[in-house]
Amino acid sequence: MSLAAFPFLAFFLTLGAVLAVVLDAVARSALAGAPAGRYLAGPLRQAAMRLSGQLVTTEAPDRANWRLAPGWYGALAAAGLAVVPFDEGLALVQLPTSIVLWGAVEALVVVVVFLHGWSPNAPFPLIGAYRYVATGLPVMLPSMFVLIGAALPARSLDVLAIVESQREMWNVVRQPLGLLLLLIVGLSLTLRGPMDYADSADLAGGSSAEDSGPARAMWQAARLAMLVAFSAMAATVFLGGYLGPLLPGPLWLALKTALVLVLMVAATHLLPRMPVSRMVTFLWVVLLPVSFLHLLAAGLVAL
Amino acid sequence: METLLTVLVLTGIFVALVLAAYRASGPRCSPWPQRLPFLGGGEADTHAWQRYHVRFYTMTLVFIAFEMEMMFMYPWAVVFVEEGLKALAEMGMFLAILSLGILYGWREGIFRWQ
Amino acid sequence: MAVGGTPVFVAAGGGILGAVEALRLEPALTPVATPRAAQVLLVVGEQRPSDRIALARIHAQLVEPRATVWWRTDRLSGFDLGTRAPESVSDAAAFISAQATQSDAEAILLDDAPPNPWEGIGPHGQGGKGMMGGTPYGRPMAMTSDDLRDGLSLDAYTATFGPYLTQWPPGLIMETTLQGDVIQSARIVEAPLAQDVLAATPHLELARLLRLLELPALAERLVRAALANPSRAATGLARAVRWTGVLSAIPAGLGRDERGGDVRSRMAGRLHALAAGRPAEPAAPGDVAAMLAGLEWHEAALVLASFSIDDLRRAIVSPAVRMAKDAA
Amino acid sequence: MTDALFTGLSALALYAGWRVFRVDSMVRASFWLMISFIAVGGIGILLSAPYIGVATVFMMAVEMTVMVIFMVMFMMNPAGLNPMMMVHQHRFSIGAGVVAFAGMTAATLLTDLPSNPVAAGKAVVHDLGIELLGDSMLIFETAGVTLLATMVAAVVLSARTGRFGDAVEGSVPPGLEPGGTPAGRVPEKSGGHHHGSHGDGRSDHAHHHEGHDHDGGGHDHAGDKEKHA
Repeated sequence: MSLAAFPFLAFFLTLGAVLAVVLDAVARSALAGAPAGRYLAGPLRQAAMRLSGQLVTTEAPDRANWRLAPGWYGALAAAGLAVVPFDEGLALVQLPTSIVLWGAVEALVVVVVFLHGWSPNAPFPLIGAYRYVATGLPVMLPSMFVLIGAALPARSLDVLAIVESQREMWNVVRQPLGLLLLLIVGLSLTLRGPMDYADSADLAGGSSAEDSGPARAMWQAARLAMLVAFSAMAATVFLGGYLGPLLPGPLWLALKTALVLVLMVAATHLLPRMPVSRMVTFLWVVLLPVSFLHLLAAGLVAL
Repeated sequence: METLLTVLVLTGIFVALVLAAYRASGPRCSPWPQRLPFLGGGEADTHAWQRYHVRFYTMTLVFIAFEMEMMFMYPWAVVFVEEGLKALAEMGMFLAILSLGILYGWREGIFRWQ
Repeated sequence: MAVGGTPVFVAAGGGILGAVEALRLEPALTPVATPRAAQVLLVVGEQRPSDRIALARIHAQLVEPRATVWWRTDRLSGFDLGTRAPESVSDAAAFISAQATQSDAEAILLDDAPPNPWEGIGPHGQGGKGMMGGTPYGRPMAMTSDDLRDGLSLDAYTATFGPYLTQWPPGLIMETTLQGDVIQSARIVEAPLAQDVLAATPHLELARLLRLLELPALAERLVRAALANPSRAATGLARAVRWTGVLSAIPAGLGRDERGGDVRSRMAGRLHALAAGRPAEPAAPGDVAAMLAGLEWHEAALVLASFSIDDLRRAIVSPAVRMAKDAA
Repeated sequence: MTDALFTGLSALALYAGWRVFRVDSMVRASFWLMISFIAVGGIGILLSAPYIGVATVFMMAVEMTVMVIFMVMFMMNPAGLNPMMMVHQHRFSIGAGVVAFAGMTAATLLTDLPSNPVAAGKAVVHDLGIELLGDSMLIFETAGVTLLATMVAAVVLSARTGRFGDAVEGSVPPGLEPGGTPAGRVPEKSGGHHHGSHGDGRSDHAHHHEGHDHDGGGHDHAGDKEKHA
């Protein structure tokens, strides 16, 4: 463990979340043809209002799980980001199997989102929670294939080794399909756009339909934290993480994370969301075979 | 050990943050009409908690089996380059066997809403 | 629609949907889909007197301090709360935004009592008895019934949805029985309310579909085009919508109408109309309630949004009219 | 420090395991069990088994999610709105618990446990991979076949849709000639006991009743039949 990584983690989470808010607002108003607005001040004002707002309860909720779900979600984002090295040897968690730890974070996200939707004892959140399980589980398979594929050339399950294996060539060049598949996983982890099955528009906000005041603000903040953690992870696994000439490592990682953020925000606003049954079929029948092929190609390239 | 401590501390920080946010919030009690779940103005006959009719249950069972198999692949990935074609062939065989299960499930139509 | 405006829940009535879309674009306001996220309840358009209770429920569900604003409509009798906003869109937006911070808290119009008495009743004081009996915490528990699709008899959840669900046509009330997320049966209690001319442009009809497909930014672009000039051919915009792959995101054969069209073909028809600058062809939904039975919730919402509000109104004979017909 | 963590995690595992039987909600019970497993996974990491430890967390998160789905589907009062007792057969379970505890404690205390500490920095995951591709290859491939059997059995037992249509009518194969008798063996009408609705764990009544009509078919037939037996 290197404690020096802690300030980096805090910086990434806060600044990354701010950047994500701004990018989201800019992309949205650009695509909508709206005049320029207060991209940062507006959302911040709204968050401040929410934080001082009322915490509404429902008739017989599972209060503890409902209230704690945003905390767990944020903690998972932080734990996921903790395995990302900000510079050579500068990762908060150094484990020979840190890529599996990231996988465990993905699995626990499904649990947390389910709990968040289950607990209010209300129909829209409940449907959102189950929908998320239906897509969140199978989308983990491509994720595992992709991360295992990235571990092949590194000969290790350690994220540090995976970065070092990209000194010659970034993984995105060796395994272009992998980044694409991982982005789909990321959209699901952060409940965004085409993979937003938990907090969908047709359910009036799905799992967060009953969230009010600070609970709503914290859930949205946790989603942003997860978005940052995922983007940093994708940048580390596929874009060479902190590697790069001239600039210091953390800055390179920040730039690459921002690039993945841009891709994620663009996908959010440009891709439609299928009905959930169609998506489940798509995940198993199209995405899973594609991940098979991806791993095969990655294996042949690595040999 | 450091891993565990780090994860525990991070979890503690986030849970504390959320609890602090609730503490600072406005009024906390909700009168009964406010507690009604949102249905666009309508009302429900019963609690929303129910024996929820999941439409993808078969898929989850197949998923668990597949997931179990994926766990073998992590150690495999570490030695893949070292062992070369042998590793590729072995894992290819393993995946081929399991793909049969997926194919069978697809043919039986389990990846749809039942 | 700005992200950082005052969060408003819009309870839309009749003859107003186009004007609501114009109001949504105001940067001072952020329309939200649930009263839990809103600071202001904005009641707009012609309201049915029978929806007073539904409106009172939404009002109660708002976060404190509640504020009600009426726009282009009169106060419902028995709902003597809130203030009237000025007629023009930009004045109204500024007025509504100001209400969020200025107004005194409004009282809830409904009785502060659980739906059924429960406190202190039963062995644990939770109002229930046995495993499934009684009314724990004020409400009975769901009971099993047969299922349309896979023969597993699990719990059925029956509730009335609407008339203020923002993802449905305004005014539509349906008593819906769900098992999981699949609609077992739907009974239409009230038909959607008739809307203004602007709401029937292909732009706004597509915008409603795009919001359900999680593309709100593109939907807003369509609304802006409609407000600028609804009859101008918007070929580029239609192409942009097509390129997102919306048509292939919708399952084939969903929501077949009497002429054999489905959601996908109706949406494609709207896109053609948009590109040609003419209104879309009307469709004949047939029996709407029967069409929704067996569909998953999102699919059902897509089916509803794929018809124009006029098509739906023609197909749904409102219960009052039906009763009058029977009497005659 | 390691000792403190070990003690803390063990206590958490035990406490969470106890909570599983004390809460009313199936969801809470399942996720308490998950927390118990996560604590065990943490102990795995402490014991220099970083792969097994983290993989335990990973797998248990997924498995408990699936368990929740099924528990909520099939248990009466899944959210525990009416409080209930999660434990049955009190005397027997207390007895079984005491015996199991005594047996395991005795086994732990009486065995001469080997002391074989893993050297720091030993590449355990690498060794595991070599083992899977070496001596244990047969075991590994057998696991593949076993998991295939699991998948097929799960599909057969729980899928409503079949390749010939819905299970209630479609699982009878079509005739060899148009309109002919169904291909394959015809179920014998015998008064034997029936399987099916017990086997696949469904608590639903319609299926149970059907079981009496279609009696006996389950034994001789390919899994398709079991679905509605």
